[in-house]
Amino acid sequence: MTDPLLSVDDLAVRFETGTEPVRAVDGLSLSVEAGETVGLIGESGCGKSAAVRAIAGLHGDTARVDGAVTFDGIDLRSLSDERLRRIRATRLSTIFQDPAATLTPTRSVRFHLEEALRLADRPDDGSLRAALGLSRRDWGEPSRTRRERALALLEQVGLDDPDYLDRYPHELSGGEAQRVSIATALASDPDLLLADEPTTALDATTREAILDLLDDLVAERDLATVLVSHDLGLVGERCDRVVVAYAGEVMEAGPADRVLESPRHPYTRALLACRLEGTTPGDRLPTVDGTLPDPTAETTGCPFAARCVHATESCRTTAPPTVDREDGGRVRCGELESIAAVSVDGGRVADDIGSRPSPPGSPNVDTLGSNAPASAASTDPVDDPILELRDVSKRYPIDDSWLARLRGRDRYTNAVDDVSLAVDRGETLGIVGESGAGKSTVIDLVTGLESATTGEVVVDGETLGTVDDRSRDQLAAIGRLFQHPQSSLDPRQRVRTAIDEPLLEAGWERDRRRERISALLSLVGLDDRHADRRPHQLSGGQCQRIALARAIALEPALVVLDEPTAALDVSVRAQVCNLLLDLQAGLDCAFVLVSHDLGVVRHLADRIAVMRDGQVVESGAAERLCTDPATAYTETLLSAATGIGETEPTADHQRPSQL
Amino acid sequence: LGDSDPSGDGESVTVARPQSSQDGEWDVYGGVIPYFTGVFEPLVGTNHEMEPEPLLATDWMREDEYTWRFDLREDVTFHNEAALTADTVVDSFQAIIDDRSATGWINVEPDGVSAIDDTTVEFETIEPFPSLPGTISHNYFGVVHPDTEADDDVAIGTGPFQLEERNGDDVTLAPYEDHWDTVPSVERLSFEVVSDATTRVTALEGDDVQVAIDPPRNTVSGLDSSAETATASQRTPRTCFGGVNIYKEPTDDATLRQALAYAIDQEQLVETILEGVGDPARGPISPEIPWSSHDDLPAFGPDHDRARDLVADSSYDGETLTILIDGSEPDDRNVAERLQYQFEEIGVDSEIRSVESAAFYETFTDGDAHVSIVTLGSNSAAADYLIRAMFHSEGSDNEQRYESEGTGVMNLGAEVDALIEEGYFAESLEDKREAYGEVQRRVVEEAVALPLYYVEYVLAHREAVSLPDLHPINPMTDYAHLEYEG
Amino acid sequence: MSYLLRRLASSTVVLFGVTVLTFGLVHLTPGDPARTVLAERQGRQPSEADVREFRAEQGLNDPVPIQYGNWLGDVLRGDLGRSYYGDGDVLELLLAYLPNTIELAGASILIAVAIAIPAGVVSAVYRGTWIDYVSQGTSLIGVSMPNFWLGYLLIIGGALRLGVFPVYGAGTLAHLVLPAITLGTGMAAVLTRLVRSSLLETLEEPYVDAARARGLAERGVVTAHALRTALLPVVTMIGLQLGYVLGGAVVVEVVFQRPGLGTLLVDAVFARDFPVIQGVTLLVGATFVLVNLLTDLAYHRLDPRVSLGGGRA
Amino acid sequence: MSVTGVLANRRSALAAILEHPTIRALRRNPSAVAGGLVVATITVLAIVGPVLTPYDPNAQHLGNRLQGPSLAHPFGTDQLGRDVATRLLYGARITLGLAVLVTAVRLTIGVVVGLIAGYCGGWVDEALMRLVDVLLAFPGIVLALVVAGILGPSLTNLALALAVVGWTRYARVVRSSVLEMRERPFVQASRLTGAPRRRVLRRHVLPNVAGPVVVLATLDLGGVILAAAGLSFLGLGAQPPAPEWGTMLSTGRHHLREASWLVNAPGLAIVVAVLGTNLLGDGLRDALDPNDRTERSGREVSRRD
Ligand SMILES: Nc1ncnc2c1ncn2[C@@H]1O[C@H](COP(=O)(O)OP(=O)(O)OP(=O)(O)O)[C@@H](O)[C@H]1O
Ligand SMILES: Nc1ncnc2c1ncn2[C@@H]1O[C@H](COP(=O)(O)OP(=O)(O)OP(=O)(O)O)[C@@H](O)[C@H]1O
Ligand SMILES: [Mg+2]
Ligand SMILES: [Mg+2]
Ligand code: NI
Repeated sequence: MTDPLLSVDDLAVRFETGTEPVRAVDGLSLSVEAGETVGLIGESGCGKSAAVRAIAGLHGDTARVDGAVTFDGIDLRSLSDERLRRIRATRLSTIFQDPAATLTPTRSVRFHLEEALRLADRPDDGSLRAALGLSRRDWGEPSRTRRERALALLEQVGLDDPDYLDRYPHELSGGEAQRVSIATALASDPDLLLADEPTTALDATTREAILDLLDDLVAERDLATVLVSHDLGLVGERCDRVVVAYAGEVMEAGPADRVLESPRHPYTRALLACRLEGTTPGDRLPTVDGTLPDPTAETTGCPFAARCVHATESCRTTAPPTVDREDGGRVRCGELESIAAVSVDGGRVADDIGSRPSPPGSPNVDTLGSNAPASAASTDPVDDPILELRDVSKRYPIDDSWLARLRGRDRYTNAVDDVSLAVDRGETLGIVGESGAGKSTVIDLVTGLESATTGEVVVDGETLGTVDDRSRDQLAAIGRLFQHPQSSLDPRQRVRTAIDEPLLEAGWERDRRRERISALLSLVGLDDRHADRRPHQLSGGQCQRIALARAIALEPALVVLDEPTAALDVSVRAQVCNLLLDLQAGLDCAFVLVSHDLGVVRHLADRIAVMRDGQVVESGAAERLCTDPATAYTETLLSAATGIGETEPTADHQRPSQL
Repeated sequence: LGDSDPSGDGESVTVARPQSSQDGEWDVYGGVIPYFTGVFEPLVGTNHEMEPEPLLATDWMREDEYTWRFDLREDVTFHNEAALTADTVVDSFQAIIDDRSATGWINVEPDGVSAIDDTTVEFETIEPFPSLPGTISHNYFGVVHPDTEADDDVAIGTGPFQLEERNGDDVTLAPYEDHWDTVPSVERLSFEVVSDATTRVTALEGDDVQVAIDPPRNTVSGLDSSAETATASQRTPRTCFGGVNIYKEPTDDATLRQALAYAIDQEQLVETILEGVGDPARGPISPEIPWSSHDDLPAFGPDHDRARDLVADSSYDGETLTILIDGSEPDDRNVAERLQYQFEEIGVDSEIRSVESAAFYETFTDGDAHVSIVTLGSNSAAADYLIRAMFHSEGSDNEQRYESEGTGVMNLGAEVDALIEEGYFAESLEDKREAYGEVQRRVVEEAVALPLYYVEYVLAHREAVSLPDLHPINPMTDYAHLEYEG
Repeated sequence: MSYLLRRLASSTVVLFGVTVLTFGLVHLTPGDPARTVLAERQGRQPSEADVREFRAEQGLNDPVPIQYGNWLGDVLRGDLGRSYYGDGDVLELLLAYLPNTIELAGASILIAVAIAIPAGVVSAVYRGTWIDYVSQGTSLIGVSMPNFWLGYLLIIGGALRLGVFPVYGAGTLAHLVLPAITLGTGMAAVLTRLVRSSLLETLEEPYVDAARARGLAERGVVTAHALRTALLPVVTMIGLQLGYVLGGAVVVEVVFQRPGLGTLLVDAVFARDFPVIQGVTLLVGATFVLVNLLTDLAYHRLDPRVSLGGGRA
Repeated sequence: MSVTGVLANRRSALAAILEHPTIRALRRNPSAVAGGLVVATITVLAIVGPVLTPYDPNAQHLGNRLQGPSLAHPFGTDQLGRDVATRLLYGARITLGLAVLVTAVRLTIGVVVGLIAGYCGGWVDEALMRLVDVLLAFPGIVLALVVAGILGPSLTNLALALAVVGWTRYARVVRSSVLEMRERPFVQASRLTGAPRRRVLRRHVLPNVAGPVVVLATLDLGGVILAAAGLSFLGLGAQPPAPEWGTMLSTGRHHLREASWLVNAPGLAIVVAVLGTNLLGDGLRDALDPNDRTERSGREVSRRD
């Protein structure tokens, strides 16, 4: 075997924070051959970005980096800043996660590209004037040719219009911005590309396009790539080899198809199991219990031991051995023998890992299957709806300042445009649609946080106004779960107080409230210990559970859920899905579920409504809609979603602030 | 600024002067302050004994009780070469009377100034007014040529200096070569307003200015001992005293007032706080004024035992007295703090209330305070109006409360009013002295005014500048006779 | 364009408010201005007749809204009235004093910017080193230093001890040195802190890392990428600092006996010369509104995000 | 409850306060610690001042005037022979008292206006914010100078002028926080429980805007001290013989040449006091800043599930 292009050995990154150091990367090793794409996967926070930055030598003073990084025989770690910089300028490029944020807002696209080109051409030219871009003449190349080269770069990433050169980052869409930053990364014609979640912030369609583009480029230029992601599907599709990291350590590595098809390490198996693809709607999902270990704590033994169903005493106390797989992969686990070499079915391990016992007080898991047939039967107009939207529209002013009105230039946007929907009792209606389609607005109308411009919102037969007009009972009839788990809880309030609030407002006695809080906590799988914590002391999943407990505190007949799993990890997402299923069965309430994540919607919903530009373009039984979409729009939505489970929603679109 | 010497001939002198509260209101005089600038001259001058002497008028006589006649000097020309005539004098007075509503002041009938012939001007007064000549010796009555125009910086007088340039309150003057009497020896004389006293001295030391009016008292000895600088001083007709409101409880009790008088140590005040600049006062009228009876007045203290006894005898019952000061006067502030301290020593509480200069006089005459630190004096040979203003019921200090509430502030009543009137109409200095002397004695005995000090006026100057004798009325100091070997 | 219009409209509203406030302030006065002014002017208690005449003359008898209307009408015609003392035209007075204040303000801002940008940049780039601590410490002291004391320290040192600079007045460059240092360093302290924190913030931005990843040298990263964005809030701040300068000028002008709007205002306040007070406050308020409008527009030109995006800031 | 029980309770309450995340962050912040110490020292000095000095702040010893700094008089004596150090000590009461009072009034007005504007919105908001804009169109000290000047010099008027002029920043901060807070899911969630607006405001919005407001107030304290000293310097402050620092500096300037300590001692006192509040304010801001690095990583650590 020849020397790999990049080899990383026993890499460790520590962040010096106020108190104890955070060990973000802890002994990570990997290697990349020329022309090879290596995927680096793992849950959020397991040190992927930290490792990439350490490889590129981008960590500042707050981080301490140890270990060896060898690039084409050069020991990057011992290079002077200046030499390292030159390597970055010419041979090693990095693409970061958030496309818009990686372009300097005050500089044009052209500046970025030409800067990258100049640095690649003349890496030694560090003159201040050149750095400032002041003296184009000194660049040794007429600006005309450089412009042409910049254009060519843009063309390569699929931006043909020369107009793009003079744009500023904020004038680009997320996909365009990411293309531009890829173009800058390619300017130096690098040997190695470090791509740190290059597509997470993009919507499904754009993501596919960008990844295809990368694939082409890699093939064309024989680029070696490290592709960081926590998206298993994506990695399986695009990578030659995969490295699975956990808590800053490599758990398993090997050829992509082998690792994903016959994972050996319990962590890899657990991760793969959480995927939604291939599950039957309404089934309980396997989950990985527990959380990432505290990166500030010293660990002995296997870091995954605490969450591993196979863990033995020795796992917890001694560092696990690294076992070479016959196919060239490696696994870091001491209990491989005891883990049954189970059959693998389409990448899904029918295994005993990670199933969480049902929360106390929640109904038996077995009864849950009943959801699916009910939905299949239900046709569009429902007979006894708990919720009905009748020709509802919502108009938001874009510019209705008195000045604009004076000039007759007041403008409005139709966030929701003549929407009619009905939700049956005990049923789950999923609403999907791309960002800005009006999904959240529908929810706001239902809960009364916004008032409909026209149309009626009918709940349980009564036409409702806004929150301020609703009676106590009407308010109690609807529970709402907000999008971001952390932000839906007052950061200053303890969990107990948060759950207490609706009960208090409903006029409950003190003792009764206390009992109810305990009951609710156990219903969502937490206990009284959590009641005295504040939101920042809880994990995202726990916060979401608290929020859920609060939403169902008064046993509403209807619960509306706005992106209940958006900001969550795969395994947490599975937990929340399970919880929702359990609750619905136990409480017999109807759900309106809004999500970008078609996987989740398909898994939970009986019926689905597809929204676009404020209108419902299609609605129907979940199964039918997924298998046989009636509109092209739904089809694109679906095709973008297939195979890729873990899409984070695009960055929250900005709502124009009210003056 | 800084280059005090625009023409470079080394004969320019710059005088740094404090801002006077009346600056900026000299439109009749072409915007030039008539005090000390020597651009304008009145008909009558004032000699160092504070008596009227001929200036633009060579002689004057009283035709009858109501009529005065002045003979004009004949060889006088204005800065624009026009001759001084009775008509221009009449116009000038008319303009000044219109502008400054000075009618009440000089007691002339509205159209009471007229030309008898080319060189004689007649004044018709409203009431018999023996002190008209002294009164119009005030700088206010400098004769102004009708072409004078503030907007165009044209200021035409007859004085030894003529206006060269004006910039706000700052003026630059040049000698008037055709002056009837004196042609100043300096090439150029500038007056600049520098309100901060310390800064004036710093500027003097740096030779940015050659004369500094009113240096801080504490710098005087240092300036004197320096080889480069010197000071000159002169007592003025001004007196600083505590004006007591005798119509307000508890200072309506003469015993308490006397106690206050006994508490004050004028000697110490002058020696310490005033750094020896000034003289301990015994009465409200400076000895510079011819009819002052300083020497015949009783001296009180300091005698704190006596003062305490008096407080015990008085109706004083622990009230807090208010001492009113003009906040812009640092000396007054120190003096007030000293008074407060000494009052406290004899068991009388007090608080200091400082108001901005604009509101001071009104607050004082409103009778709001028990004791007001006031400095009053005369800027003309006729100081009659001074005693009248302070102690006559209809005097300007008392009239407001006298009219509105029948009381007043420092007016002792009909007897004193009559004495003041008697002095006012007296034809001879002897009679005047007698009547006014009695007023001063009563005022001091009844402790209506708590005398503090007679104001001394200090000029600091470069050693190279030789000043003429200072005039008791400091705005009349004659810079025309100043010499400079720069 | 629409932003410009909107901004102009709101500035006009504020300007209108400024006139109301300026006018209204004077009616706060507890005493009777007529009496006070006449007493001061005549050196004695004014007669009732004089007071009546003065009131009629100054329009003080009309109902307040009418007075305001008249006043505003005059102001719009460029007539700011006449000083109660000496009948000086207020506008002329302002124009006479304004240049000295502008000079002072300009020089101070120059000094401030010349100190603050390098100091703030160095401080941010060398964050956590002794350079940073010294620079931060100095600017903190600068922020805490009352400028009237700093002025006197400079007078004692620069004028009394060294005798280099004139201590008072205005006119030449030498006169400007000490006051401008006094005012400029105070402002520099504020700006340094702002530049530092703004740059620190931008240095954390992903695009700065991206520039590093492209192989750009550190000083290029700072100057071409971070600083440019970091200085944007500084531009606005410099506009807002004009308020600091004008406020500070009041005190500094008094300390250095510099004829300017500050001394004019202080004198007018003590003399209760209402037309002058109104004139100065109106001028200062209007200038401030205008300068803020201009800096805002400048900001909108400088920051492509805002100028092109048309978003609200 | 027994005495020891109460004490133990107290102690644990104190411990709880000391362990509160904000306080912990403060304790780790050197500038906050330094600022806190300075402010605490000045406050203590102001309170126990009379015990520390053998002199009466107003006792005059004319024989002893304008003495330079010495052991007996560490900051010398003034033009009336009073001990400057003693006067500074007593002056701390006035200065700090005034600063605290003015800041409190500003804060109250600002918070109330900000809450009303932010929560009512519409024309109420529009009107209030235009008023704020108008007030902001003047440099604070200019407006305060005019107001105090017109009302006449006195400590009360000075306080009034400073308070009337300076509340606008609070109003702005509070208003924008409220606007931001209003859109926050947890506030909306509270509204959905049927809680009336006033209760939502009090329960969720107010506590959450308290942080920035407290920081602003601490920093403002220094600003008020400076502004008050500046106006006193101009002659609009305390009445003699009150030993207010700005006034002391102002009267001291007449003796700049031969007794510069009369200017420098109060000058230094002002710097120290303002420095203290600024340090404390900076520290508080860092401690409460959600974007702080250590905080951020700490939170991310705990969020992982
Ligand atoms: N600058 C920093 N200071 C302190 N801790 C940090 C810093 N950056 C990252 N960390 C911590 O290091 C750990 C690893 O972070 P890293 O960003 O590498 O995770 P990741 O695998 O890229 O996660 P994600 O998928 O969410 O991007 C986390 O616990 C994170 O909180
Ligand atoms: N308060 C508001 N003022 C003005 N426009 C608004 C407001 N709220 C939403 N909009 C606009 O209405 C449209 C629909 O927004 P909505 O939040 O309902 O979309 P969404 O489908 O929930 O999107 P996402 O998936 O990104 O959350 C968008 O164009 C949005 O910009
Ligand atoms: Mg990452
Ligand atoms: Mg949404
Ligand atoms: Ni803007």
